[in-house]
Amino acid sequence: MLGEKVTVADKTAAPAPFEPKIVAFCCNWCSYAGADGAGTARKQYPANVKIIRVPCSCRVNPLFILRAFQRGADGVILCGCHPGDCHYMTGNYYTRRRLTLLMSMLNFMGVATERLRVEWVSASEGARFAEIMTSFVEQITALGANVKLRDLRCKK
Amino acid sequence: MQKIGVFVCWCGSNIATTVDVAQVVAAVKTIPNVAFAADYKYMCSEGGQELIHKAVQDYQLDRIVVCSCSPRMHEATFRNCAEQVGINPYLVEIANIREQCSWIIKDRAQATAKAIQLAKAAIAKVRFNTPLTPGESKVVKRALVIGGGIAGIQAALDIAEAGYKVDIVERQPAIGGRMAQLDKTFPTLDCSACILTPKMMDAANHPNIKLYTYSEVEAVSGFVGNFEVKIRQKARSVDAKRCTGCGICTEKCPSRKTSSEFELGLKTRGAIYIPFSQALPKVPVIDREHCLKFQTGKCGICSKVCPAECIDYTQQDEIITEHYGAIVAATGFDLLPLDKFGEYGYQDSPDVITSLEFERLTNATGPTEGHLVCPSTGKEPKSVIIVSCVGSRDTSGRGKTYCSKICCMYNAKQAMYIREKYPQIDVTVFYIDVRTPGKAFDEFYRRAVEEFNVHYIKGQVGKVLKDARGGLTVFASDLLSDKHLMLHADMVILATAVKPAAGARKLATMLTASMDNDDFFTEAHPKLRPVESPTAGIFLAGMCQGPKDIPETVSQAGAAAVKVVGLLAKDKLRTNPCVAHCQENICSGCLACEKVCPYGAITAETKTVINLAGVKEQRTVAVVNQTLCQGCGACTVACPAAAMDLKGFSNQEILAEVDALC
Amino acid sequence: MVDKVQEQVEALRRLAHTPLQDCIQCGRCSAGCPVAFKMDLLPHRVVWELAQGNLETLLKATAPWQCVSCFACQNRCPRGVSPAAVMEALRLTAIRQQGANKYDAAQLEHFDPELPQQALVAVFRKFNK
Amino acid sequence: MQKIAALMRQKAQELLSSGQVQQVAAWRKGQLAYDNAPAVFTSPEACADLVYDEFCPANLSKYLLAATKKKLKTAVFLKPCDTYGVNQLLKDNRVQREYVYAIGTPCQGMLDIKKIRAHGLKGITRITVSEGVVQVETVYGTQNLPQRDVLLDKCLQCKGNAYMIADTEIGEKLATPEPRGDAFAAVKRIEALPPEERFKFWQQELSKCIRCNACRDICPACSCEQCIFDNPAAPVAGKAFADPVEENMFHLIRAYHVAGRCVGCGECARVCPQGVKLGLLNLKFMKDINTFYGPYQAGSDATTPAPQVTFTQGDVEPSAAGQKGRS
Repeated sequence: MLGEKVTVADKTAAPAPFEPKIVAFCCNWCSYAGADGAGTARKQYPANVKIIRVPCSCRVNPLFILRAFQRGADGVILCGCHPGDCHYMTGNYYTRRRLTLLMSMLNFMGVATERLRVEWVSASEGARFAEIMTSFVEQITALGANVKLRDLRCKK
Repeated sequence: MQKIGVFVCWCGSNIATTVDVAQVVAAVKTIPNVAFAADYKYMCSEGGQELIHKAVQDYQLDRIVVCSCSPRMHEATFRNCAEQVGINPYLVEIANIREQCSWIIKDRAQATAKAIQLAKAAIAKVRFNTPLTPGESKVVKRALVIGGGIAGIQAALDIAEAGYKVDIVERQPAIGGRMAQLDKTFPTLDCSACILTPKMMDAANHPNIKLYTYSEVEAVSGFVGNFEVKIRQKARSVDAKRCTGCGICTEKCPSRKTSSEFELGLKTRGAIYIPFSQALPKVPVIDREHCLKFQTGKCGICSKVCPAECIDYTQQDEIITEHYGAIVAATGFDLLPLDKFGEYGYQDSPDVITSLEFERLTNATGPTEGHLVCPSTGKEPKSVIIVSCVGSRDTSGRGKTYCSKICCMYNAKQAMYIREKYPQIDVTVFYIDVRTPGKAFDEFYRRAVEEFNVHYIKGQVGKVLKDARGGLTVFASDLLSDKHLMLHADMVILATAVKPAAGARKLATMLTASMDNDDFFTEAHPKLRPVESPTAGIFLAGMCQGPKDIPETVSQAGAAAVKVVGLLAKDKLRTNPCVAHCQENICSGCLACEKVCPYGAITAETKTVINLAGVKEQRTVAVVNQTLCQGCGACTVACPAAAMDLKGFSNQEILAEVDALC
Repeated sequence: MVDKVQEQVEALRRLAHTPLQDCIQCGRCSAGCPVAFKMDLLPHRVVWELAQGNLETLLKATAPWQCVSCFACQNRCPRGVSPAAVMEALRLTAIRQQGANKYDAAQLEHFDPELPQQALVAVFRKFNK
Repeated sequence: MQKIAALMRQKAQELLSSGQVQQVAAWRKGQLAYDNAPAVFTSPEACADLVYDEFCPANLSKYLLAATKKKLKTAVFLKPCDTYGVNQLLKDNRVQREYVYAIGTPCQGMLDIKKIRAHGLKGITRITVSEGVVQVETVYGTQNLPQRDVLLDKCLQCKGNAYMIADTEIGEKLATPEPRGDAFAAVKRIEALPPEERFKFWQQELSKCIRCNACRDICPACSCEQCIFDNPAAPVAGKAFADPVEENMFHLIRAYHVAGRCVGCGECARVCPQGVKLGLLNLKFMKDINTFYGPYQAGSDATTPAPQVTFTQGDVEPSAAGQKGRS
């Protein structure tokens, strides 16, 4: 992996600037299409964001998010259709409840909830998708590396 | 051992300029199980697909990863390609290195690194992919058109002509929509009713078309090929079968104070009424809110005078449940309410009117029988000012950000027919730009200026005030001569922004069709699939998809009809095999999954299962109906034991991606 | 010289802090302006000239001094531009430039020693920017 | 209490000898005065060992799981708080109603032997309660303690003496302990801490965990056929007892999985040999559910759907939950 090379080479040089790992779960119908829209409109956003396509935001098990953090993700963002616009009618309403409870619990356990974000992005909001991703990457960069939820054994 | 083939597309220069495809190929080659990797200029081209075929044969590949554009673009292409060489189409994964990589990153090193990671994630996922086989579902050979304006009528006629049954649901008591309200149409100035009425007749009389007027869609369930729709047919209080449309009831009705919806409040109507003279079906309806019989119990005159004895005060709303293979949304438009635009004096003066109201004022069947008079005085105006872009192209939040598209043309049209019928009336149009692209459109606008001496002033109106003489004082700007103007007018016409019809959002939710922020239905692809909603089986016609004029609406309706016919012509549809399934030995039967399923696809069944101890036992487990399931995955998360999983997006597949990206 | 002009234009734009490029030159600002009939440069032109960087035209204009800051232009603007803000920027610039270094400390002795200290401070504040 | 115990024995014997039930879940006398254990009685004769006093805290509802599997009609003695668990198991389809004979059993609060011992008492031979006073007889003499001081923690959050499900009741209902103020007071105390301290608190708490799974086994909401943590194919981390992160994950996920199912019986914390304050995680979810989605008590009936399988269009956004007390 490219990242590995950098760490080896940098042992003597100045530490490389922190490049956060961001996983974005995007529902196929709105947000993934919105991400495609951002691309089609050539809206730039940081390369740190890697998108995982899911049929609906309600497919995203909170366990996936925890796993991503455990594996070393610095930020996780979940994007779905706006409430009321779900392709599957009700999926994102469940997502909203599931993630509200998860966020609250992470907060309760003293884990930075800013590392997890939920955004509703429609297929027509390509520009907004790029803006959200840019601001999320900025936010995570400012927060620094995720240490609280990270399992050090997973470090590659 | 799995043999994965990875194909990296240049997409001409779209990917190759920012992503070093050779480096991507080199990087993925080092990954275990990757038996072949190559790059190619256009993977979606015949040459690209041949490359896949050849590699599969030469290297006995059993799984394929294509690093290319969005799977929303070419996933189907590559799945078909794989199928042709005997690989199950669901053993193909796409890494989106165009929309989500080369197009959003300028730095070549960064883009290449991201492309490699996306490729790795796709490879990680494809390892866990399992061969899937689509099922089949039947197609109900009947279409539903929602909205009975010109878009809906045209779509229904075209579908019916192709030999399929089609129902139109219209919430007003008659079909015709906005076009029925117009006086003339551009760019030919022919009478709107003259060209619409025959189409309305055709629709009403077509053996394949059924009209549900005064009806609304109440609920939609099911999916492409077999939607179940509940239609509420509101009580007309008139037996439509026996009514002859003589209209005696409407004449004798003593309640006359209700403002007519069709006449946009410029005229009143009775409590029992036929919305307009050419209405189809020509059956009156009782507006129960304003009917004396319903409100006070006394009256009943309409019932007494009806020669066909068809007035029925006891009629109830009726819910009709019908199945459809395809649905066309053709819900049309409304005008933007002007309450936020106080400066134009629309609320203060009856002589400030919208363009649509003007259409009624000049229409021979309208409230003034076509005589153009000021509503306040009943006298013919001496000067008329038309203001364009009222509420359109507005990013300040008061109006709509888009151009309403039709106004420039109808401004010219309206100016022309004032000048044609009343050459003594002075007409001035204030504009920001005059936008008249289209066949014979610009010529039409120029005719207004050159032949009809309509004054076009580049500038806008800033304030309209009632003046002492009963007229209107209009403050405006003339940008070309850099002047501030104070003009007198007797009538001001506001070319008001269009917006999707009220209730469109509610309908979209029922249809699970997506909408943009302005509540226009979104199309599956803005260029290549402009009449389809991203939701399979839902098609779009007319203003509900975006501002458009009549010719465009009619073309779009025709196009939507062809798409519907293409769908209905099939006997069976392939269903999406990416559906939920339950691992019964783990399922505890708590049925949390059943409660979150929006399709009723999960049911409880008492079954004999072999439990984890290897013992047969009878217990309740969740069972997924593979045809009803649409694959959202809500159930998979509701299940605490992870007994419920989603094919094509399984826990293992998604986690493999997570692990590859982290 | 050109740079100097450019600098001043930029300073004006910063002061105005309104999205000049969003203007579609519809003229609603000028149409609705209650004092437009007195202005030598109508509000839409003021926005246009600043967007173009025509400093001279702007500084010559008396329109900013007619403007009554009623913000009708800003309220009516369909694009969220504020001609009133440009007017204010022009006024501020004029005020700041007019007495540029007109008085410096060395001239203090010419002042009436009886002058209240507060007035002195006010004069410096206004004319010594 | 002895009177109640006698009635219970009588009832159990009746039910068994008439063949109305095939087994009875209750408590059996232990070796000491305070270590009664849950027990299943299958014959009228065996019921002689059936006891009931202030040391019968165990919630027996989960015994019904096996009863349903074996298709054995089971009578179960349920203290008021235990009845919630039965309803939850019925709701989750884990227990079939036809195999349950629920007997409402009065309770005036269970005692915590650790709290009694903390008063320096040794050689305890007998403990009785009357009128809010606990009389502890030891080989060295007798000492009286105020009952409230030695109640189990879970009894300080008593939900009252009403049975949520009961086919019959034993004797008269007793006055249950007055719940101690705000049920969520402990949650609120932690919420009020700065994020770093919250994190430290939970790290300390959860690192005590030895993964004995007692919390999981006792929990009437944890009734899966196979726990996700025992399933090698399941998508969770936290299976191993190896790293603090794993512990965090385990307890976070467990709490998440029982959220909306947890009846708040407090058994997890009671049985934890390491004294991890597990109830707090569950209480936090309960508090959130109440605040965000309206009051909800799992197990108060066997039908109301859990908040996670319902929604309203105006639900709060996840960002609202993360905002207060940002960390």
